[in-house]
Amino acid sequence: MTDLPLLSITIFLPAIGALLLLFLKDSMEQLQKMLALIVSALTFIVSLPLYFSFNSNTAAFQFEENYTWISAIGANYHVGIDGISLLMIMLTTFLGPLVVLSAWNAVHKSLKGFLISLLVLETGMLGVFASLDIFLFYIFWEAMLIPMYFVIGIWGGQRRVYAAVKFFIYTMVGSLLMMVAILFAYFYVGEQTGTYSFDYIHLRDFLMPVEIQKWLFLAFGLSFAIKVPMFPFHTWLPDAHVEAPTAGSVILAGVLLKMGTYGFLRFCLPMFPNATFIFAPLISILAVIGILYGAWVAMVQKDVKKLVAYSSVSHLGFVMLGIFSFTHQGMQGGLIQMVNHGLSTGALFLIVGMIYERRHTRMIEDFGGLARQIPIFTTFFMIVTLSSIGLPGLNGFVGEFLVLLGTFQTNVTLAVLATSGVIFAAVYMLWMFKRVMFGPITREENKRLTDLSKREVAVLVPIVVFIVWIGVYAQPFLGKMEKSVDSLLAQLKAKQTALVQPGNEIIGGGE
Amino acid sequence: MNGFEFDWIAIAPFLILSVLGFAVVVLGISFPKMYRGTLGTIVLVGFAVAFLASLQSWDDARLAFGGMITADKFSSAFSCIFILGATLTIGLSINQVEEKYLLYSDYFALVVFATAGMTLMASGTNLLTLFLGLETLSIALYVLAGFRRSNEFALEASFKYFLLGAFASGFLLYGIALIYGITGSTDLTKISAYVSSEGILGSKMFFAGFLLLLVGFGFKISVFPFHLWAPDVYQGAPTPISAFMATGSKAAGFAALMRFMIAMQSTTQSGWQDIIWVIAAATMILGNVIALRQSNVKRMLAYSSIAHAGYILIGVLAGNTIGSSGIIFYLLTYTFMNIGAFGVISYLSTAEHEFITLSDFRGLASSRPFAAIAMAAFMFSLAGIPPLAGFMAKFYLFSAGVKAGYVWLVIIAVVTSMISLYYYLGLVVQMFMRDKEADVAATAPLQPAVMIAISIAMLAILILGIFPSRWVSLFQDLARSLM
Amino acid sequence: MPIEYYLIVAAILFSIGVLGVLTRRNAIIVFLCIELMLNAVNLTLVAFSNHVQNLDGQVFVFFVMIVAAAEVAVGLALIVAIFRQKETVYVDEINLMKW
Amino acid sequence: MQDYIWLIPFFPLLGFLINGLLGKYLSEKVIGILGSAMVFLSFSTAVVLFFQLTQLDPENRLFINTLYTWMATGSFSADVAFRFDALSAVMVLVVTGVGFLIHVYSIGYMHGDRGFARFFSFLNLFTFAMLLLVLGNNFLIMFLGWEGVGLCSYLLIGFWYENPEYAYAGNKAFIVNRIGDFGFLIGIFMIFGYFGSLNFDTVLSAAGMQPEWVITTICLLLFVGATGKSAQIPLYVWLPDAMAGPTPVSALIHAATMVTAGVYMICRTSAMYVLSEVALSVVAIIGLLTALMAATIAITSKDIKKVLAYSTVSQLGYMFLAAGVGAFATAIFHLMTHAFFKALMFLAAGSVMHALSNETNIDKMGGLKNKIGTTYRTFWVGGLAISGILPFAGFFSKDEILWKAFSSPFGSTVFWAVGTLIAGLTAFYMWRMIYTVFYGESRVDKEVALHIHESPKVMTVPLIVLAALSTVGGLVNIPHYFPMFEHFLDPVFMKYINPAAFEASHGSFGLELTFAAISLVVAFTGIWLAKVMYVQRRELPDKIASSVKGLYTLLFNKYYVDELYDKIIVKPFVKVSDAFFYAFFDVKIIDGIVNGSAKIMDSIAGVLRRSHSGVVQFYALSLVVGAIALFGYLIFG
Repeated sequence: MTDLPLLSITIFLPAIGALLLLFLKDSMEQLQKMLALIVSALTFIVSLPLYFSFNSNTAAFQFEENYTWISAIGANYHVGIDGISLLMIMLTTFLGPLVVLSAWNAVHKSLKGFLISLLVLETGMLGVFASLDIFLFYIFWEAMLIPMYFVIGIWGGQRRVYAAVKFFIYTMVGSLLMMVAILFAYFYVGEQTGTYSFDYIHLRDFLMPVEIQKWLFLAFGLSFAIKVPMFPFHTWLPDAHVEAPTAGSVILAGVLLKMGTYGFLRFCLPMFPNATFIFAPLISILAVIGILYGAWVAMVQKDVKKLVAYSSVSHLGFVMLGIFSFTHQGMQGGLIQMVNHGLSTGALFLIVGMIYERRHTRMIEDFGGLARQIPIFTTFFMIVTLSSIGLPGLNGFVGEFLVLLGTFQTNVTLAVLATSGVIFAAVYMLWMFKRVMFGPITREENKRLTDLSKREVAVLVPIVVFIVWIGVYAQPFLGKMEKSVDSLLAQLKAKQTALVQPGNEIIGGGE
Repeated sequence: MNGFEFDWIAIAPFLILSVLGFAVVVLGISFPKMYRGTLGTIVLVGFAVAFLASLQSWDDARLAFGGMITADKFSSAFSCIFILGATLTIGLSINQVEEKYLLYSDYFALVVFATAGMTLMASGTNLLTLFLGLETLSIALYVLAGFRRSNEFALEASFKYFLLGAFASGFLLYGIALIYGITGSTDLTKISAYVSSEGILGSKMFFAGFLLLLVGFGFKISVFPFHLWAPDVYQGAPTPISAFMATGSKAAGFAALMRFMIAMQSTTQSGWQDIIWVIAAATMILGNVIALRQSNVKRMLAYSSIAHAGYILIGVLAGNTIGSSGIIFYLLTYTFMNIGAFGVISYLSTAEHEFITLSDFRGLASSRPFAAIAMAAFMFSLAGIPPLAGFMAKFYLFSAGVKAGYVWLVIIAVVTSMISLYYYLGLVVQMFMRDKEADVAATAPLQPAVMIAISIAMLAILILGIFPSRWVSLFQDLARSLM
Repeated sequence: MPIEYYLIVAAILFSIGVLGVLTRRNAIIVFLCIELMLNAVNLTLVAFSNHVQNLDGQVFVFFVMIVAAAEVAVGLALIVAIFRQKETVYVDEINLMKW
Repeated sequence: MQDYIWLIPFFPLLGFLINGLLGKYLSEKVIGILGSAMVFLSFSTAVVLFFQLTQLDPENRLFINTLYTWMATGSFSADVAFRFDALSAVMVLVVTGVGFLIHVYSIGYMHGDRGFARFFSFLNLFTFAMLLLVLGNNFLIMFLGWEGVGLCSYLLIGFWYENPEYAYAGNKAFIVNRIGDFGFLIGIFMIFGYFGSLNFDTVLSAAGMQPEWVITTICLLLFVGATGKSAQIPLYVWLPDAMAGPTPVSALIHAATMVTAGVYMICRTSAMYVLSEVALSVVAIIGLLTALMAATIAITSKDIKKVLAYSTVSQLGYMFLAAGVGAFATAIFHLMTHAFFKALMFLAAGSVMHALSNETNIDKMGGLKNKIGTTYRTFWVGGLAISGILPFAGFFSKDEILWKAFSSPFGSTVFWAVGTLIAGLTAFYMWRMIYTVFYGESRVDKEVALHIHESPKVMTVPLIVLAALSTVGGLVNIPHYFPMFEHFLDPVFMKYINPAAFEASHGSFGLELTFAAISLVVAFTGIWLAKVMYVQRRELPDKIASSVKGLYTLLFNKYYVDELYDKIIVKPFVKVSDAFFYAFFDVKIIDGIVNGSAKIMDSIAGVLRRSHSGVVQFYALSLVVGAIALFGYLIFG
């Protein structure tokens, strides 16, 4: 393995790109776009070795880097990836250049600021997925809000300010409580072990009493649940999605939401295993409600973007359900579903964005019969739609199937209810598709639509490739995460039994 | 204290600043046409010397006036913060003074005297020196607040500040008198010894004195229910002075409070914690909630500054190493971000039009991007969003609260921080997400000195936010030396 | 005489001062009431000084007086400036800034 | 050789990719030939494999071709693996054989359509998916194909998407199928839950070891899937609407292949079904009811394709009846013969429509017998075959079903009686249509009449081939004398079960012959009645209709099932989602709380800010009150 700090390079490359952008004049728009594209593409390329030289046979963290940062409080710059974060990182770097490309002609004011926001956002997201120090994680977690806030608030639609502020405050509600919880865990573990450190592994390997776990789980969980977003904390999402510019929606759906589910996997489960088991039924029920509720509400939306936004609620419900099934299938399914949702919903937003750029409307009733006018667009839209409704052979199915399979092993009722979500997904997506694409063209404007440009095709093709790839051959992706999930489940089991033994209230774990 | 110890270095910062102040007055009178830049430079050089002088006592504590003044790590750190704040204030003022007020030499001199008062407060270990520092500071600020003599608002601000300040001084003095009556001394060391043996509740009269002192300090740091003056005064005072009051003066108040509280603490932990708890909670809530409805940015910042005082009280309450070092780190950070925020207002204001309403800020991002970005950075920092220093400071301070077991208070702090987001973001919204209205008054031309001050503040909140390690360690050393 | 007598007188004076500040409209009278409070404190200090048998209290009184003098200078100047501007010294009429 | 099974589905996939991606650059000719050739290649591969299979002992007739692991986590693993045994062989041959003919036919039928390339790529994709379905070696691959064919069905029903009704029909098909798939999926979960695997062999061989309720539940869940795909009660409603698609699609997907997937699935998992009498009875009864219901609806329908569609539903009901009484080989046999004659009839109907400018109303036809002779003759063959006239294919398969319905240990006299009645109805409605379309006066619109013409060779040749198959296809399985088909399939069905259970419990050869005779008589009666009513005394139908007006209206409106579903399920569901979940709960409650808390904060701020009254004495008062409060604490605290 190479000695280069590959992970850090991947994380900070976009930020460096953003810094470079600062020095370009406002008028050099073409150059700015090229630079942003190159930087994000480069980030993807740099991240490829992470994937290819990732060792799938171990659950240990790889590409670790650990430097002292704030010694006084025991916070380190500690990054590393395992099977759980690997795919998230790859998804982020993969979507990076596509997002830049998608914004090529869509941004009409202060392009530079927009590109800088995108790149900084990318650094923030990568940092979240790579951090192995909770303090560092928290910094990235929150820091990433700022660029997203600007992306929505400056380059968004009509009600962008409302959406941006709602997004920001909603998310902060959770994360500030998480901050208190982090502090509490830090001091508690510090007192018990004598080592005050924010290091993830240090905190994870210490088993706290159940009572404390419960509170901390709730604080962490709320923050993650809002980000996911789980029913009933989801109402920021439709607003944010609808108002955000295309690139923003793609990142939001593609990566940002995953940070919530990732948080559960990375922190809530291993750090508070007993609380996890206590709250699992509640969360599973909420997840199922989310699946169905999201689908039902999506069905009656008049705005395509809003529809897709609610569909995210539904899809992320599957992820949560899978994670909290505590089975291999459920967890791996949930993880792969995270990737899938990133790809297919990301693509859906791209597609909606493309049509919006042409027609400046997203209302379903303004369309109809587009299929005849723009066949290439239709093809992509169709594939992505099918992926979104979980058609076997495309990626969505693999995730949903495994999640449901896993859930079924632990809770039949919930699994059955969740499975019915598969029906509703078809209902709302296909109904929307029919109203937008099929039938006769009713509006004059729609007769002048132009089909996708080469650039737009170039944005969509890579996504479609992965949609099909994961759909027909998911094993390479599942294989990467298998060991990590194994070890997570083993930890959960071990910790659960450790506390159950009487007279053994607090057990410090060895590293 | 045995004998009459006297170390010149201990009072060097105070002496240097006092001499500087007189020098500025004399220079102003002697050379009425002296270029204000030159005078500003002289002041800044003086500050630099005072800064270095106050660093001298970092490594070992020095006494002066028989222990009435102690120069130690604590006073050294605080003096540095004061001088930094004052330096930035001067930076903000250079152009302002030129345009608006002819008496710049008096203005500078008053700032210098106020700073001198602050250093005295930080190094005073006798209630007498604390009182003197406080009054030196206050009287200078009364005048500075009303420096725009032709402006009704400024006069009103000055008047209110003066009246209430004097009123509060009365309470403070009465408290000092009662404590003196019980302990027979105004020396903090002796008072501390009394508290150690008798306990703070040992005598009701002593406790009454303690409470009256709290009233006095509470007024200075503007916490509930002694906070009502702050918004009016900040609104009316010249913007740089508002910044100076919100940072330097508040920091000085906390310095004195900390000295005092540490003396009170060497006993059983009972009696005053509940009071501070309630005051802190109410201050955070009131400050943040009322700020929601402000359309005047200066006034909004005033409420925000009240709320921040509430946060800092968590550190006082925690009373542990992290708490003390947290307060100092917080005050340092707060000095930068708050002066920065006021600085942006100052940067944009002209003699005719003070740039203070929310609608003034509409669409600023396109017309004055530097100002808008700086203001946004300060707002995010005040709101406590990483990676800016405001977050680090808050995190550190809250951690002290959690460590000391005040989890619920920290949760209140966190919830009110959430509320505060709304108004901090509100300003960002105006600047970045709204388009400029047609008939908005023009902004001021570029003011290099102000710009430099703002840039320094921005840089500082970035560095303190991303690489706080060194500072946190330093302040922890400091706090350990206090305990 | 027992020290309590002095203290009670001082407390009464202080309270009168406080009440005066709270109730009088004329800024000058309000200001004088503050002076009354300070002098009540001075009385207390002197009494205590005698009681605890050291001079710290009496020294303190001198400083209080100096500070009070400085405040008088600033305060009266302010009141004059305000009177020039608004032609009133009634404190309840000086309320441009609120809420 | 078994390593090449993957070629069978691969060829159509290739065709799909080429036509789909490059279609717009290719000429119709190339597209058509390419599309058909790919299916033919599959067919050839299948034939080769078939003969190789027959070389083996009957017990060992199984090729498995594992390509790679699709997904594996924990103890779960699913391979992309194909299975070529007797059952798959029959299915593959039917799918590719009939499919090939329909592809060829489509070259003519779709000529000039702007979506020509799209059409062929979809047809190829369908063939690919169908082949996955029948070749899959585990439930998951089967499900992959299962949903894949559903997708193609959706795409092809809505092929002329500019007509909103067609697009709607496509949606309906997909969604109704999804409801079925819901059952199927849960069935799969349950299978994995109890068997720990989804491989056919692993699951079926262990079926006997599970408690009966598990088996019954699994079977019923799978059957829910089957009712969707194979258009059985209560999920049959999509199939008649599916006739919106181009006629070759109806022939291939909605008659010959896809809709039979349910039957195939039950046969594939027969080892489980035979363990559950409940499940079998449900299958049989649903099949029978569906057959009856669809047949009665078909009597009144006026749309040539809808008649055929209901006929398909009805015939599928037969197959389920067969499967439900444990006569799996018979079900597959009927599946095959049905594929021949129903594909034939659809294509012939397509040819009629082709001649009449896409007219589908049989009231606007008539007297076409001589104008489109080839079409007529082939249609005629199909009519006889479906009516079960000796020696056409339908006779053997249908008769076998009726006999098994009676004689099987799971059968009963009622099954037989109703089945025979349906046979009569089938003959009647089918010949009603044939007589109305081809005989009597021409009722064709004048303009249309000018253009009546026989279809080109590329369409008629497939018709002739299919007609031939419909004629002789039944001969592969003549009970007692030449039961080759059954013998070929039985090893598959008997592999994991005790054959003794399937010994006919009652009945004799003599009885069987009697039953055959009865059904022949019934069929002829049906045809005769049709002739009387629609050729000789054309006023009779109207009279009868008005004499039983209520019944007629009920039948004509298809028992109002669509309306019922719309009223009690679809509409309320949308309404509740919109008015309650979205407009009320999401907007009013959740967002109400979110925005409300902001508003409340704001009003609290509005109140609290009043404390800053501006009067300095008030501030002083607050200070004093604060001090007093502190003293209060001192005194009382």
